[in-house]
Amino acid sequence: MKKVSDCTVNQIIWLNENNFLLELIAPDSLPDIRPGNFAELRIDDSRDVFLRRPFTILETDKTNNTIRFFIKIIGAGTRKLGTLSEGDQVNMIFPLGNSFSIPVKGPVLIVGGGSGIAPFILLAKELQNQGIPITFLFGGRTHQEILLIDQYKAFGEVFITTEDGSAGEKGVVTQHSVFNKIANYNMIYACGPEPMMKAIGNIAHHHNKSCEVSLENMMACGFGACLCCIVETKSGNQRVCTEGPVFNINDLTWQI
Amino acid sequence: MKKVSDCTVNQIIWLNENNFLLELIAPDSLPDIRPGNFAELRIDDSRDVFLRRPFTILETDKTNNTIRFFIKIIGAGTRKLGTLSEGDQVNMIFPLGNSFSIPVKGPVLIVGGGSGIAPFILLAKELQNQGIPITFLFGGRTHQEILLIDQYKAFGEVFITTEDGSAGEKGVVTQHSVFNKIANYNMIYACGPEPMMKAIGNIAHHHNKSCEVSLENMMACGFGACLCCIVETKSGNQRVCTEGPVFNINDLTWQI
Amino acid sequence: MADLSVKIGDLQLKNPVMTASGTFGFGEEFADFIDLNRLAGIVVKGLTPKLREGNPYPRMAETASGMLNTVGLQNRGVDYFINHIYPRIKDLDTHIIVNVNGSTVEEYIEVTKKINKLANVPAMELNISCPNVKEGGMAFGVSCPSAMAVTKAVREVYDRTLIVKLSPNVTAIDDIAIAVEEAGADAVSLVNTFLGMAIDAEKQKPILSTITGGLSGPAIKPIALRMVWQVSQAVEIPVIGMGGIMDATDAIEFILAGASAIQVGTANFIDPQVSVKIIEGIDEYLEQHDIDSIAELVGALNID
Amino acid sequence: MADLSVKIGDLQLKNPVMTASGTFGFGEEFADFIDLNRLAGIVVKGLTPKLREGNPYPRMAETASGMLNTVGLQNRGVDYFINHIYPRIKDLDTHIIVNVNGSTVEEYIEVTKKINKLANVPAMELNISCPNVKEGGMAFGVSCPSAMAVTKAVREVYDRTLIVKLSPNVTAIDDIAIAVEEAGADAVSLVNTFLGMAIDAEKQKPILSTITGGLSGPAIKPIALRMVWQVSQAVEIPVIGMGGIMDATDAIEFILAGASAIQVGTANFIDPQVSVKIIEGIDEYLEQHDIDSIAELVGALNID
Ligand SMILES: Cc1cc2nc3c(=O)[nH]c(=O)nc-3n(C[C@H](O)[C@H](O)[C@H](O)COP(=O)(O)OP(=O)(O)OC[C@H]3O[C@@H](n4cnc5c(N)ncnc54)[C@H](O)[C@@H]3O)c2cc1C
Ligand SMILES: Cc1cc2nc3c(=O)[nH]c(=O)nc-3n(C[C@H](O)[C@H](O)[C@H](O)COP(=O)(O)OP(=O)(O)OC[C@H]3O[C@@H](n4cnc5c(N)ncnc54)[C@H](O)[C@@H]3O)c2cc1C
Ligand SMILES: Cc1cc2nc3c(=O)[nH]c(=O)nc-3n(C[C@H](O)[C@H](O)[C@H](O)COP(=O)(O)O)c2cc1C
Ligand SMILES: Cc1cc2nc3c(=O)[nH]c(=O)nc-3n(C[C@H](O)[C@H](O)[C@H](O)COP(=O)(O)O)c2cc1C
Ligand code: FES
Ligand code: FES
Repeated sequence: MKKVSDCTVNQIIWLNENNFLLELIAPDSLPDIRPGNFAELRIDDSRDVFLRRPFTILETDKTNNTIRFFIKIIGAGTRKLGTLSEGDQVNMIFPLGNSFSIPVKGPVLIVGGGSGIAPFILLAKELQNQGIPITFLFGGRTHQEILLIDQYKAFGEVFITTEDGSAGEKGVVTQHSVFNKIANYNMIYACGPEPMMKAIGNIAHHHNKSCEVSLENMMACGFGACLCCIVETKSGNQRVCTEGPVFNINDLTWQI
Repeated sequence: MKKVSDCTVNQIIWLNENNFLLELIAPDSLPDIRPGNFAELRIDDSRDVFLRRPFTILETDKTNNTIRFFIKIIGAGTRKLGTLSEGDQVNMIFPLGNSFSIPVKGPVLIVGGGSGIAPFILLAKELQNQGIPITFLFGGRTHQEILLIDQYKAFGEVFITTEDGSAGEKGVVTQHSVFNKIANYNMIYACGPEPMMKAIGNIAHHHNKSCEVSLENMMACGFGACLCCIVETKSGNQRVCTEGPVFNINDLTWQI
Repeated sequence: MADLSVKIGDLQLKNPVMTASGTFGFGEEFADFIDLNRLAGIVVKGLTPKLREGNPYPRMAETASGMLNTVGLQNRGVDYFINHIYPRIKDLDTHIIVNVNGSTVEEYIEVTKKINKLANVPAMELNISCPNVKEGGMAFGVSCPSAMAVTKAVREVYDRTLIVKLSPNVTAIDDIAIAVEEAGADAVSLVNTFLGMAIDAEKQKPILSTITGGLSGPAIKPIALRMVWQVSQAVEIPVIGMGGIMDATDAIEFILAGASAIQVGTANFIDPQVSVKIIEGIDEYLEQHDIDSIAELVGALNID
Repeated sequence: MADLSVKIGDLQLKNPVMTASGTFGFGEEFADFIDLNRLAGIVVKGLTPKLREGNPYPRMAETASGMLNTVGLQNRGVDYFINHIYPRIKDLDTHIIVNVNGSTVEEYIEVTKKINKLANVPAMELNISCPNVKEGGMAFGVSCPSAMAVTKAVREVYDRTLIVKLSPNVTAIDDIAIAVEEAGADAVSLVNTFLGMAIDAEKQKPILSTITGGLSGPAIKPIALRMVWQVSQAVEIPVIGMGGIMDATDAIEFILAGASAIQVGTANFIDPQVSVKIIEGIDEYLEQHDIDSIAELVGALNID
């Protein structure tokens, strides 16, 4: 069941000057939150932000009802979120969207590009619980864009690519040598810029691997009411906020 | 010369839960500021505040370029100003408007109603410099609305009226016994709610006393460009922000 | 508790607050957030004779105190509604009102006839600002003769409360209102969205896939309020007001301007509980102002 | 530094940024804040044949991302302008453009003839959305025949660059633009304000003395931008765009949509230095995007 809650900021942890973790405390016990779910945060009293902003739920802690988000500053709304301080109120609608499916057996490959790293901590926890081995591959332009690696290392092997070669293999994610062993993996998950997801989708498709991607999109409501956030699927236009954000590439009409 | 300056909040001093003093530091030396002048403050990043807000300049300190305002919270803009903290930036256009005239000789009576007390500290300083004796009369609904009295006591005798009798004489300002000795005064200044100013104007008119009032008004610009802030005068509509905010009652078309 | 009930044609509303078409899905999307039975009515997403995929993505752009949308009437068609959605929502204790669309008069009639048979749909809202219609791309809602023609045709096949939803993109919305009143409308609702546009200066491209889209939200409130005022002076039938209503104060303003009821649109996206908060806020306002019935407030603006 | 110059009729502008009538006084109000000579032009407050006191107070209401005004063309009349104001501003190194108003065609002609003689007023802006005119209270700017008639009449007595300022309160602003183009306008400027209204729910009264007023500011930008786009597709003459421009990015959007130049209005109230900042911002944009001349950007919106 979806909720609208007035949450309290517990802390903001800056990862670098453009990225931070926002930790909120919900006023009552957390509902069931699945890997891939997101929340819509209301950014109050900001002249340039009219609608809510969607963010993937990075982590939850049921013992103290906290929820964490990984946030990258890209405009007025995310900038304003970064100015919050402990004790400030943030109104949140959550949990929203569908979630990743968990395969019967592994191993799985998780690929994150740029700031497309948020959905995978909850997913990794779930996969770990099911005893499924995970390989991570994260790509960015430079090593400064490679974040949360230490957290991910707790769940499996982590490969890195950077376009400038400042960390891991030089290049883009799809060029990474892990794809030489693609046959090993039973399933691929991807999140990041659309061209990257399409490229991963392409590889998965040609190797006949099941592949789920988490899409971003301009959302007005986030809970299925406005029909603004559609993506073309083989069964017609679907709402990314409700039928997604996670889609199996076989259901999309991507030319891959 | 008018300026647009990015000022820094030096401090906020709360007088009670609805009224505070805002002290700003200007980035460079203060221009000449006259009693009655006001400033237009920009209230940034607030969804409900589109235009600037006008506030009378309460006090200035040329040695450290500070300017103080007395602010009463009445809506979104003033509320937001009250949430500023030391070091925050506030953009200010100043000094704006005309100023009170200084009579050749006193004594003078200064009448302030409700929050109409801001223009009189600069005026009192100037009058004191000219050796002109001042009597103050401040009215409010209760003693909680009688503010800044200690500061005013430094410049002359201070009378008080409250509607509930919780301080000074019970009643409204125009009923105060000081008006029995109205013949003693050479000039009257008034600021406060319009009906109060009209009542004072009436008394002044019937006793043939010169009387200046400082008008409030809905302003879009504050510096003469929009023609939104007019008041009817005997020589046609005039801009309160430019030909005012101080008017001699003889120039207004008030039915007194 | 004051009397909040109002009447629109034969339609008895328990309070003046409905939700606007296209901003509230079929109500179900809000069931987790509010008790839908508190609402006077739910105007469901616009229906057409057949399934429509709507316009391509991107469909949304945020603007100063507002948003542009170009959903393009995506819906599964009236039959799907009747067979799959209506059964799920028909027993709610609120009025289900269907927003009817078509690209030709015939299409409007087709949907209307089907809706006319649904026991628990006591009213329809005829949407005459759909951009893809016969008359040379000119919408039905922007000329008096075409607005009149479609209203008349629909009136003939519809037995219940007929609300006609007006487009604000016109020189004289009062003339259009008079035309649809003459054609038999029981009420008018206004405003639909304003045609607007957003550009990405960096990419030098329009933000919306269709270049232009419909503007809604508080940005349009002053114009919507003026139009409600203007129309309520011009017609005898009840006026349903909307356009940028975010809280009870906004709703009261529309009612004072002449609206017998209001619809909440874009605000539902920002606060899915806002419609119920508005009902509560109106009730408080009436109590604070010692007004027994909301009906006393309709058009009560004091202009001296 | 890129080439910022543009041409409007015979009018050579050093950059595309002018200030909008009624929001910049006669320029002098801004002399303390900016170097007026940086501006391409100043459109002065609307003039009428005789002194007008304008509308009663209150004349202003703040709205979401905008404001309503009902100044009502307060001005001292064209003769006062010519004798007292013009001499003070005529030697500025910027174009002084007079915004001409009247309640009848004769009045427009009267003002125009007087302005036509001023050596340093190279252009006029014919304001055809004044609310008090002959045709039964209907403004000149909301019907093609009347817009055409007044433009033609003024064209006959005016030798220089004639800009006609269009009202957005119409069904088809492109049709009006075509009509004034045919009548001899050298350029059109748009938009003027949208008719709107604000209500004080507590007092149950309109906020403005005249009940309705004109809406300006960022709230209207999406609609203004759409109209500039629409008009620039419809006419050959240059389009001057305005409506909610707050910064250089907004200005670029209007230029991409088809405006050869822009005017800054309400933004001047919030930041009296904004017009110069916009000029600087446009220059930066051109540099960052490696564009040699602003002319390349006019109407360059990429719609695939
Ligand atoms: C389901 C979902 C989950 C998300 N999860 C995260 C997350 O965990 N962490 C995170 O940092 N971000 C996440 N995002 C993206 C995030 O919502 C946007 O970065 C945020 O809304 C930007 O707000 P802003 O006001 O800062 O920027 P704005 O000023 O609104 O936008 C700046 C620029 O970015 C573009 N833009 C904004 N939002 C989007 C979008 N959603 N898709 C494409 N372009 C956009 C705008 O058009 C504009 O050009 C997610 C988005 C979705 C839809
Ligand atoms: C020349 C001048 C000097 C002023 N000096 C001071 C001062 O020293 N200290 C101080 O506290 N206030 C002063 N004011 C008033 C102050 O500008 C307003 O209180 C402020 O703008 C309110 O902003 P807000 O956003 O808090 O309220 P809003 O939300 O804008 O307004 C709340 C309510 O008050 C009404 N209102 C707002 N401003 C005015 C106004 N100026 N006249 C009449 N009604 C208004 C609104 O219509 C609304 O109903 C002065 C005003 C002027 C014109
Ligand atoms: C995303 C979206 C979709 C809409 N779809 C419809 C629709 O299908 N039929 C209709 O008559 N109006 C539709 N509208 C218009 C609204 O019902 C309403 O008239 C308009 O948004 C103004 O009200 P608001 O400012 O409160 O949103 C839609 C509006 C939005 C924002
Ligand atoms: C206070 C005020 C006064 C105005 N007076 C005039 C006028 O005299 N003549 C005119 O053509 N337009 C007038 N306008 C309209 C503006 O020139 C401009 O067209 C409109 O405000 C839209 O631009 P903006 O949103 O940038 O303000 C006035 C606008 C405002 C806000
Ligand atoms: S964002 Fe509204 S339906 Fe998805
Ligand atoms: S507030 Fe603009 S002229 Fe006075």
